[in-house]
Amino acid sequence: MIKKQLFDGLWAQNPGLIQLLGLCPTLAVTTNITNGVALGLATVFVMVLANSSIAPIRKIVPDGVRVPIFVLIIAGLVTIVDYTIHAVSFPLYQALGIFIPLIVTNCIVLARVESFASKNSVKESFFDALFMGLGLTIVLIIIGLIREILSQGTIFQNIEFLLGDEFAFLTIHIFEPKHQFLLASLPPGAFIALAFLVAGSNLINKRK
Amino acid sequence: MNIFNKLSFHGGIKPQGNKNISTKNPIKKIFIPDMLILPLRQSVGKAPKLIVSEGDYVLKGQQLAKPSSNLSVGIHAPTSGYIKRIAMHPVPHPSMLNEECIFLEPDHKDQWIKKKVIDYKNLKLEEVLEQLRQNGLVGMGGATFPTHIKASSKIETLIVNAAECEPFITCDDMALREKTEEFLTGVDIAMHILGAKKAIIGIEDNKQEAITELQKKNQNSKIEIKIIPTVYPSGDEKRLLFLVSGLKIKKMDRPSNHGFQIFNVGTLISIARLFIHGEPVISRVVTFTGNLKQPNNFEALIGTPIKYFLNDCGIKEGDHQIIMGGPMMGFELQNSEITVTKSMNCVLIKRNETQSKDTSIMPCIRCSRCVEVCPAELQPQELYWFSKSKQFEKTLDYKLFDCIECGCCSYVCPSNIPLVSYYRYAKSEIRSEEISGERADIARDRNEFRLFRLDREKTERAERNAQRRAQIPDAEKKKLIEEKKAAIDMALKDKEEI
Amino acid sequence: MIKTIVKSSFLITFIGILFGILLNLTFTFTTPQIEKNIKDAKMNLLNESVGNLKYENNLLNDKIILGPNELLGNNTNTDAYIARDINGTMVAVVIEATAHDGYGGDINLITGINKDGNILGVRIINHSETPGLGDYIEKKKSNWIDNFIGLNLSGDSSIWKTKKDMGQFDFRAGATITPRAVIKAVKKTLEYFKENQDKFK
Amino acid sequence: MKEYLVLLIGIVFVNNIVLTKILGLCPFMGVSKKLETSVSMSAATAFVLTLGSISSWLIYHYLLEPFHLEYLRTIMFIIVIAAIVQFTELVMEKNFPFLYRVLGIFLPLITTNCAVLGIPLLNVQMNHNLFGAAIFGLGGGLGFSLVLILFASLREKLEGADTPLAFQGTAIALITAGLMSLSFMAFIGLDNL
Amino acid sequence: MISSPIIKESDSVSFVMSHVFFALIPSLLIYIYFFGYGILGNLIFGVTLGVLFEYLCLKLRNISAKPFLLDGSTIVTCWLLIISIPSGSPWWIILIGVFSAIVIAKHIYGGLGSNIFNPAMIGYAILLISFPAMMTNWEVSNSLGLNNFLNLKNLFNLFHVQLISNIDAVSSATPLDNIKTYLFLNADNLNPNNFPNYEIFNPRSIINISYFAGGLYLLHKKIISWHLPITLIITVILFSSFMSLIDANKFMGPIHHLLNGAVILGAFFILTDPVTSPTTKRGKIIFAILIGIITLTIRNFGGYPDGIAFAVIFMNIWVPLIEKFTQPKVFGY
Amino acid sequence: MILTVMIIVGICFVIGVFLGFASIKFKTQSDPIVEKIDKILPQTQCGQCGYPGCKPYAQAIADGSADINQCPPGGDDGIHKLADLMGVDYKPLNDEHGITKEKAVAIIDEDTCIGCTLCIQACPVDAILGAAKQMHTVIEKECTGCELCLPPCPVDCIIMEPVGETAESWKWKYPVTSIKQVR
Ligand SMILES: Cc1cc2nc3c(=O)[nH]c(=O)nc-3n(C[C@H](O)[C@H](O)[C@H](O)COP(=O)(O)O)c2cc1C
Ligand SMILES: Cc1cc2nc3c(=O)[nH]c(=O)nc-3n(C[C@H](O)[C@H](O)[C@H](O)COP(=O)(O)O)c2cc1C
Ligand SMILES: Cc1cc2nc3c(=O)[nH]c(=O)nc-3n(C[C@H](O)[C@H](O)[C@H](O)COP(=O)(O)O)c2cc1C
Ligand SMILES: Cc1cc2nc3c(=O)[nH]c(=O)nc-3n(C[C@H](O)[C@H](O)[C@H](O)CO)c2cc1C
Ligand code: SF4
Ligand code: SF4
Ligand code: SF4
Ligand code: SF4
Ligand code: FES
Repeated sequence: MIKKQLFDGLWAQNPGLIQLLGLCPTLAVTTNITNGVALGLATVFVMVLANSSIAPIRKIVPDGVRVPIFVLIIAGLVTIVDYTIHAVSFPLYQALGIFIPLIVTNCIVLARVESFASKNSVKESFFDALFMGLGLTIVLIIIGLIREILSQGTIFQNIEFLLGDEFAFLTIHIFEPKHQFLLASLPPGAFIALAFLVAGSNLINKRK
Repeated sequence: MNIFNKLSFHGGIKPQGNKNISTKNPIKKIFIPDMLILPLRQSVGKAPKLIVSEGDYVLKGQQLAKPSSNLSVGIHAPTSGYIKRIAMHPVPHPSMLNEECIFLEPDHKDQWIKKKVIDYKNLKLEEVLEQLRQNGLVGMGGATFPTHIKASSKIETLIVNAAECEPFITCDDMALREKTEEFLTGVDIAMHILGAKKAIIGIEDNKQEAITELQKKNQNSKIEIKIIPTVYPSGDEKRLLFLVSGLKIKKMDRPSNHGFQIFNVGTLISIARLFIHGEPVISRVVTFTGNLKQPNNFEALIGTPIKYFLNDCGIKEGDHQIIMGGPMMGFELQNSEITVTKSMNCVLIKRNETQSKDTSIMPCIRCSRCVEVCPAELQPQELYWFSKSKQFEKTLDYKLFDCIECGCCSYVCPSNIPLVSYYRYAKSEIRSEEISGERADIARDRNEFRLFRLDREKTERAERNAQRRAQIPDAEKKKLIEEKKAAIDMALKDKEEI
Repeated sequence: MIKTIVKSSFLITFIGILFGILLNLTFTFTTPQIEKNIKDAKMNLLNESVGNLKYENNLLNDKIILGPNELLGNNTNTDAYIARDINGTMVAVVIEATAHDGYGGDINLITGINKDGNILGVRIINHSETPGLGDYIEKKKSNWIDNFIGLNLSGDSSIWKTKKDMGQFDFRAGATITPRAVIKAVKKTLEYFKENQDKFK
Repeated sequence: MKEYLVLLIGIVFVNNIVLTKILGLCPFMGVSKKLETSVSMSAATAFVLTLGSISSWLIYHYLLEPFHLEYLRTIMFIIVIAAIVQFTELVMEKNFPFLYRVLGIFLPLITTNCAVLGIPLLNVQMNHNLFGAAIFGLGGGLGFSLVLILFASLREKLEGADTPLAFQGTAIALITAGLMSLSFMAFIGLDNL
Repeated sequence: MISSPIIKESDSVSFVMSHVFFALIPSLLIYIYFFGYGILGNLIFGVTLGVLFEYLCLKLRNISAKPFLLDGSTIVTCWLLIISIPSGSPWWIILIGVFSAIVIAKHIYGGLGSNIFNPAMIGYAILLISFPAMMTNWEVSNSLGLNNFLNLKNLFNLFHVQLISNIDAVSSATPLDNIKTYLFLNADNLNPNNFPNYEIFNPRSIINISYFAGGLYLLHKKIISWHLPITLIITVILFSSFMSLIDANKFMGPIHHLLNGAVILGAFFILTDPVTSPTTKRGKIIFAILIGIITLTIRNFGGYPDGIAFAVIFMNIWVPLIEKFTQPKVFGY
Repeated sequence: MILTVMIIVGICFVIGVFLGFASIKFKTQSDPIVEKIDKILPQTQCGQCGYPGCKPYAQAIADGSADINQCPPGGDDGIHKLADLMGVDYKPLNDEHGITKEKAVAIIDEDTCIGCTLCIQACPVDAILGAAKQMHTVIEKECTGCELCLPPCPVDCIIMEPVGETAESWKWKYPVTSIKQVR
């Protein structure tokens, strides 16, 4: 079961590539890997907590108020994450902007809660959230990588925001672009990068 | 009506006419082959019902099959002889499928059944129409729609379709030149049946001889000869109606709703033959043209295999294809065993050239040339886009069924797309979808009815049981109930297993 | 029916209470740090804009509010911070201003001016210039912004232009709109300071 | 007045909520396969966006700010929006059954549209006044509707294209969205007239 | 089985496309006459790359390549792209531009006929967005150099000119940009001497006139219909006259707008791309009017020197809707 | 802290009551989507989908308990339409449920038929006529080709006859063009 969930989350039902949910952060914050990782992990955190706190009460929530209650729980969790990031890493908070509070409306969170946690056991919901979240995070990282290299010529730029100043050395400068390929860092570049990822996954799936 | 003189419809094309190659000689008269093969179904509507059987001897003009429904007409023996067989044989249809045909072996006596002149002026309308129906009159302009239905409407103006706009075809032209009187009588009779106050003959300006002949012989002031520009497809019913009256109607509308009815030249000549000579439809004029040594028009018996005519004209060397109809709307016939039918106006021989022209089929570049020529004022490129990708609902938004399949769009398309083939494909898919939808609806209703019936039977049975139970003593009742319980348990278990 | 209503509202209320408490705790725990972060960030910016000038007061608290003014380009109130020496006399001010004619929209900047009207430093607070093209006005990207240090209004006013327009400022080819906007805004801030010196006491 | 016009033009064209600000992408990708449904979806979203923007502004300025409860803004905004959505559904079903039939199934989806929360948060960030918030919400809704409808019309058309297999479906839609986003960059600079 | 009709007018896609580059050749010759052979190298390089990309895409998609390589549409696309970018652009700019045009904007959509955006203009827009400094300046250098405005070297225009052979050309300013920056700053920061004093008949306007002539040839050959070009030109004339009536000091008049920048080229060669423009007559008129208005809005108020490219790709988005709402009446309805 | 809780509880309470009320008042009615799905299904009523007829399968799809690719008679076209309607991706027919066959109708060999009425009971659309101990016949027009009557027949006298193509039912084929091949 867990194996299947892992496979689903990371590949077969990948939120970013297949389900196309949670697209806004996938495209908006991925101008570099650091942002992608940070928002991805924040989302995983919220998803895991939301899924595992909703699964136990799934049977007692009346149908009519299901969505409001779920949203309430998610929003509470998100606010906690929001303030924590704000306190711990201010620059990161600034870089991610309003996309942290927007985890509330990140479709993948509510989608997993609605379609999975409200029907399955706590343990399964926990892993579902974990793997789905990681699946999204991986997509965030890949897009971040592509866009960062193309537009800045670096990898792990601003990593110190996430890990602390000691880790600034992790930033790799692949090349010093004389002319940055700005498209990659702008919204159109994000869409096109994701499109190529989706096309790639289509190709792999079709081959099989 | 003169203000419409200059009027022309939107679009259309002017391909090379190639008409004169088959008008050099007069129409060749009937000759009788060794075997006539008559497809049972030769018109729109249900196939008529056979009334002869194998081995019967029939006379020329004798009915072989009688109308089986209102939308069905009779079939007659084109000459005297024996019914040899009733069997499947290829028919002139794009499907290249076989259909039931009557094989008639002529005895070469060509003996007429007793002909009866019909005094149409003193007959009731229903009787006249019944004559048309029994004697196999259908439209000769292409659609083979039973004439008695078209003739049943009361109209103001009869329009004669003498446009013959497709290149190569000259059967109507030649018939007009040679059978002018017969034709004009036909117009007269048709006007009488339809109650029309006048008739307009719409004829393209490239048929000077026929026009002269008509003008010379026409003494009836109610018949007007209207010369229309030579633009394909001026002969299409709706386009012609527009050319002569300025009236635009949609595909699904009928001219008769607006006080017009349109008849083809051939149809009118057949009408004249029926009422003057009492002859049913047993022959028609067919043009054999194209890559032949001596193209010609023939007065052909229905059921004659076309190879006889081709041999008579002489096929030139080299690979060729046989096309029934004109170069714009015709379709390929797979062999020359196929026989003349009431709808066959032309057989065109096309050489299989090894073309040097760039004819590779490219994607549509939306150049909208097709839009400019479409006489139905459609958007062929959109119809193509959606037919190609099988989005049939969208094709309906773009009025696919108003397409008359004239082929103008394909003719001009720089990408060489066989557009009409796509439209035909889409149309037949939609039609079959409709039919299977209807069938599904019937099946659903019947299924629902069955469920309802089963349910009703169950409750009825339960009621009966209850009544019966009321009459049996308690002890027995108990036993019965237990038995029932067991049965129910069983049933439930069964259900779970399912 | 009543049962569902009661159940729903009870559940929601319960979750509400739970998160109310949780959020309040989070807020209580994180707020000091957050405020410190914000203050630090602001302080850094302010300090950079007054260069290495020494002052003794708490710059953040010593602020005055300036109303909308055409020279500052602000539509709403903005802040100005006053740096004082040990005696409490003003040694420098940091004025916020907005340039509306940036390439990508408004550019918010702060200008540090000493009491004689010389520029101590300029910093961009936020902008939406094209990354990689117009963003060299950020200190993080280049030192261009340091060109302003030491300038004042007394000299030839034609220096307040890019070299392209025959002034004294460098510019990066293909992006002259941004520097023009910044230069203009800084110059106007100086003018504002000159006209309203009495406000900054 | 002019500033509101600029605000409106800004959020509809220059900083389009979907293509430039990148909010509300999931419904943008998900409900754009058919033109008809996209029209309904955009109408419903525009309605909720405007109402949500106004009411969350009110909540923020009259409830949260006076009591210094800004940290409750996310939770309050989303609850209010969820309630508006539910309320809209209710009213519509009761009084405009026709509209309900058209929009009904889309309303619940709106709760998870980032734009719906993003607009109120941006209102706070950009310090709009009430009228500004209303304009911003309306503009967000119009911007969303505009691109959703355009996108749906393009996707409908692409159904018939000979798109390579790997790109069929979402990939080509994403490319199209990217190129649309590129073309919306045409308006750069028009919001600082 | 053959399908009807069996007779055909002899015309083909490659025939249509070849007329387009016949129409472009005179302007190319004039370009070379004024500005030297630089453009020719770019053209050869770009077209070769384009054909190569086309071939690769067709091979990857398992389509027989020959008819598509011969159809000439790739050549037209690359040609239009190359004459839109500065002729001194380095090879990799051309590579990225051609890749964007042929692979992203054309073949990912399914190749000839399936694309919804004008490939050449997508290529141009991607380059402009990605490398604005290079695309808007002749001399690309990062040194914050001397007063090179006087040398008039950093001209920019949609048709950046090759300055190698003809020094005269240098003095022909690129008014679109200069006036724009001038107006942008309300003139108070700009040396008034720099305000372009330019002659109506400069090399660039002569090239534009040759585009006009080429366009007339296409009209005559019925490759394009009058709706798009004429409507665009009329819109530009009316709208710019209107604007300059409002404030002649702030807005250029119609002659300047027509003879500078890409309106003429756009009107006859870019808007008329059959694949990406509306097919209905009313649709064409609406399309062209809106492009005219957007172009002038971008020129007068927006962030780019010329707006045709962006206006075209922006309006490409609207084509299906425009077509939907401008369907002509079907016969009899 | 108290204030926070009070405000949250206040708002939540209001909303809770409000929505709870709404949830009862507007309980979901019968789902029209079932009808739409049923409209797409071919109504063969063969049960190959694993449900006792098309309507139950439609219900199951609407509930989300069945996949869209279980109806062999509907074929690929049917699945495409269902995918369209349900807003999910197309997937090929699940061959556990059988394969799409050419449309056929049942024909009872009237010489062998013993008149047992078993087939009549099996036929979901009452397409078989006959009474006990009498020879039965199939009304060709109404037979959906579901094959449900085959197994009950004790003497195996029912065969499925494919419905051939006639000039009337003939369809124009998709034009084959030589160079296009999408991949
Ligand atoms: C399905 C069908 C029904 C028709 N019904 C009538 C009718 O009721 N009355 C009538 O006068 N003609 C009727 N017609 C004949 C048409 O008006 C028209 O004359 C005929 O289709 C031949 O035209 P064409 O070859 O242009 O297609 C019908 C034709 C078709 C195909
Ligand atoms: C494209 C097209 C062209 C046609 N051209 C002619 C024609 O030239 N002459 C003709 O008699 N019928 C022509 N028809 C058939 C007419 O529309 C119509 O069927 C016929 O005139 C009705 O007369 P009928 O019932 O006597 O056959 C054409 C039909 C189409 C669709
Ligand atoms: C996509 C794009 C982005 C641009 N971004 C900026 C920018 O951020 N800052 C700027 O000053 N100019 C920018 N420009 C250039 C301006 O449009 C303007 O032409 C230029 O600043 C004039 O500079 P010049 O006088 O050196 O030619 C950009 C141009 C394009 C095409
Ligand atoms: C009159 C005409 C104008 C054209 N204009 C363009 C154009 O502006 N941009 C372009 O990429 N291709 C253009 N083409 C070529 C071709 O239509 C284009 O490559 C298709 O968009 C590719 O599918 C044009 C072709 C013709 C016939
Ligand atoms: S003529 Fe051919 S290529 Fe031109 S629009 Fe029509 S179908 Fe397309
Ligand atoms: S075949 Fe149909 S679409 Fe083509 S021109 Fe004729 S009527 Fe128009
Ligand atoms: S498999 Fe048979 S019963 Fe099931 S939906 Fe299809 S036709 Fe109906
Ligand atoms: S006759 Fe047989 S195959 Fe036909 S519907 Fe009835 S049970 Fe099905
Ligand atoms: S993540 Fe933004 S709408 Fe789904």
